[in-house]
Amino acid sequence: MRRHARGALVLAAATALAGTLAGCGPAAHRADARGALESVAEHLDTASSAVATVQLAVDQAVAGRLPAVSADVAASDAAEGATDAVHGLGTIVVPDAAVGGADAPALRDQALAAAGQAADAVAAVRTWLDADGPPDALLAQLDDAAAALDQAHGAVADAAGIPS
Amino acid sequence: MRRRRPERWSGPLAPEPRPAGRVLDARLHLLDRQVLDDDEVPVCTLDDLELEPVDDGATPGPHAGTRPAGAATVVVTALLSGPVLRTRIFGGRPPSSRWQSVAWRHVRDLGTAVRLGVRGDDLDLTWPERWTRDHVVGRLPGGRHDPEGRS
Amino acid sequence: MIASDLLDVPVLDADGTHVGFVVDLRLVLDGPPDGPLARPRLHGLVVSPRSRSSFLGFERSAVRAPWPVAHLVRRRHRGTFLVHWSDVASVPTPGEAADPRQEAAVVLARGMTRYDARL
Amino acid sequence: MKKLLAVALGILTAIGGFLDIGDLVTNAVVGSRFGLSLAWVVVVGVVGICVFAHMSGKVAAVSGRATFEIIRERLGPRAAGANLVASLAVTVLTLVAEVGGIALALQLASSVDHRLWVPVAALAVWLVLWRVKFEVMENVTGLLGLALVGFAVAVFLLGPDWGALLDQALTPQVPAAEGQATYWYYAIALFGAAMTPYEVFFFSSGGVEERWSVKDLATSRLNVLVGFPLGGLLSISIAACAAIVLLPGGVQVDALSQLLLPVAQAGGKLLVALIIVGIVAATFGAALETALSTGYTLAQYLGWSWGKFRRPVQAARFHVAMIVALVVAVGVLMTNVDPVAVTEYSVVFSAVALPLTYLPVLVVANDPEYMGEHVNGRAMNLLGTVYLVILVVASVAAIPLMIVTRAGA
Repeated sequence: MRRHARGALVLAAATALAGTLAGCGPAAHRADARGALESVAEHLDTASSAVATVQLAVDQAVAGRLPAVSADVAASDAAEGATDAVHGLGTIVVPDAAVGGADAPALRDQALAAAGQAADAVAAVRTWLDADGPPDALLAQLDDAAAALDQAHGAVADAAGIPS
Repeated sequence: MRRRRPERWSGPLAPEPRPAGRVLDARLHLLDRQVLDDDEVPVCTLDDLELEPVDDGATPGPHAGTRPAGAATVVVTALLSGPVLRTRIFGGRPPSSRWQSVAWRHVRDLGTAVRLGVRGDDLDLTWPERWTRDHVVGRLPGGRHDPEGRS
Repeated sequence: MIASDLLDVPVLDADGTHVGFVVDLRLVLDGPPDGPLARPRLHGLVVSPRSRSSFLGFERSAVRAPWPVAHLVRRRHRGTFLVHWSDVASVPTPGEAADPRQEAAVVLARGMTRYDARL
Repeated sequence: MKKLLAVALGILTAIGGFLDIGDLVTNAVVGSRFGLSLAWVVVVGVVGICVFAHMSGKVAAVSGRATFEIIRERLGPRAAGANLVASLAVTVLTLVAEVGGIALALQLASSVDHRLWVPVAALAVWLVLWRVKFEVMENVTGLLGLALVGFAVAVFLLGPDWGALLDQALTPQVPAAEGQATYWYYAIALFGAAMTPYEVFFFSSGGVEERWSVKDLATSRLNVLVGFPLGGLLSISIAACAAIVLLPGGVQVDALSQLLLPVAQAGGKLLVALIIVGIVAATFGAALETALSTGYTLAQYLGWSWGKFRRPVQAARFHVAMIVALVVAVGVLMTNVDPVAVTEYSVVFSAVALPLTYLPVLVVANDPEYMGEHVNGRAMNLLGTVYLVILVVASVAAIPLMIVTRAGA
């Protein structure tokens, strides 16, 4: 009885540890090129989400519906997300191989460029919130970044065979 | 150590004649119940019971001689708490010098909780509560403030 | 002696056959008066043939609900009986490991009676 | 007004359980990824928590015994000890997240970095635990937490395609972009969040704090029937807001600030302000609930004197336990951990501890020694037993699903 209890305890601890590792561990270490591209697509999704968030925030701040302080917090959270995506993409090692007829390292570089553009655009939102000028240039910059992300995501998804 | 599966008994069980006093099962009705003092303040959880043989002059049972204590009647003399909890969980047995007990004569009522007829502060086993009160909580500002507004 | 010296301990009959485990101690409040209540006298041991766990107590009460839980516990404790203290021949001596390979056990007297354990 | 205050305990319990920081974000995540296709889980969870909170409240009112005393008494020291360790881990993790959540919510209104708000938030929580009367505490936080009704208002103001929303909710389908395992992982997370054990610890102990007796059974039932369905309704409203605004926009929710976007679109600055007040009150209430639950579970397992109705010196170890929990919370938050991520794990772990909490409640609610004539009826037992089976399934499936889906990634 006591022995069973101890066994169960050890098992529970091991499961919890494995769960934590699986949950928090680096998801980026995937050996093959296809797996690496899947990770690239995930980071691109994160960056797109950050851009979409600030687009909504800017629209509503312009319309006078969202207080400036709250918009600033949303923008800074989004900036954190976009920067994380850039860092994540930077650490992915893509094997020098062709996947789905496309050059995998080149796809990674395209993704990195798009994410970098997105991070810049999101960061620009905070400056704009402080300066409070007309939003047209900013919105155009965000649209461009979103388009670049879409394009990169499309290319990666085609190559890796993920539904986009 | 693995033990052989106990043999199944298929014979009938004798009906138990109802004893004269109130009947309680230790684990079912006493162990792990909350112990409250005279003012309904929790004192401890009932972690174990102290059992002692008594020589009350009753005729010893037919097998009394082989029993280690040598007496036929065993009674509960005290409620135990404290270190006996650790050993109930992890096994082993603390030396009797470390048992923290409340004598049975302080028990006033048995129900969904065990009620004592004395104040918890007068019992030895509440020393950790008193220590925490005197050295930590009582020294923080407002520690003696009554949240319900009774003076 | 403390209650946990007896609880969960294997029970052997006079021939050394394993008959179960002590799952509870039956107490009766008819001892000498001691404070507001009489002293509880150790009346007997509740022995379950299969399991050391008995926390829910369904096998000894008339409660039949919730049905699946009550049913499972009763099944697991089928054959639970009460043995009077006077039918107990020996109990393990606390602190004295007789033989480390042999688990301490309660030994019942020859000709002991199995009583119905219901409360 | 009197009637409203009488249900304050239920409202605070439900807001602390359903709308704490983790649930706010989890519901928005679910809405932005799965639309309303998981709304049924919230309904299942609400019924379950109503069943067991009602039973534990009834036991507390009739016998005066709070839930963890019963767990210890029925399961014995070993199994109850295992439950204590698991429940404490979940409760303290949640407390960490709530203190962080108060700070995040204050950041939304002030744009002062949330790390600076953490010690302030913890100190405020402690002062309330230390000084404020239980009834005042529950009435104020419960009433202010009602500001979250703003989410339901926002759904109406957004003027969604009701037919499509109902269709998502009534004929649930796993969205094409998500896997089956991820869907069920979030189902268990939502179910675990709805039925977190600290809700019944808090609710039953709160009944003892308010000195409920047999004549308060109606109050207890009213608390359950008003509080938890309200909590569930607001959870679904949050998911709906996210499904209407964030899902089409391609926004994946990972921060509290994103919750404000649908609200701003629906009701402008006024509604945003109302929601921020509600979030501060809800996370504050949840922090109080989890801090108190830490003290309640430890004290009830070990037989210490407890309760906010006593002077702190008369429940010394109980108060020290809560102080230690708050200090731990501040310490953990100072390591810069993301409070939102913390609760996402804690709700899944809480799913694992569920059966050991609810089995003793169900058993004691049937014990005439405790309940007299107020033992459970047939329907209640049927529901309780069905839920016990669901709880066991969820608790077995929780950790494997978490590993397979990499925590819902």
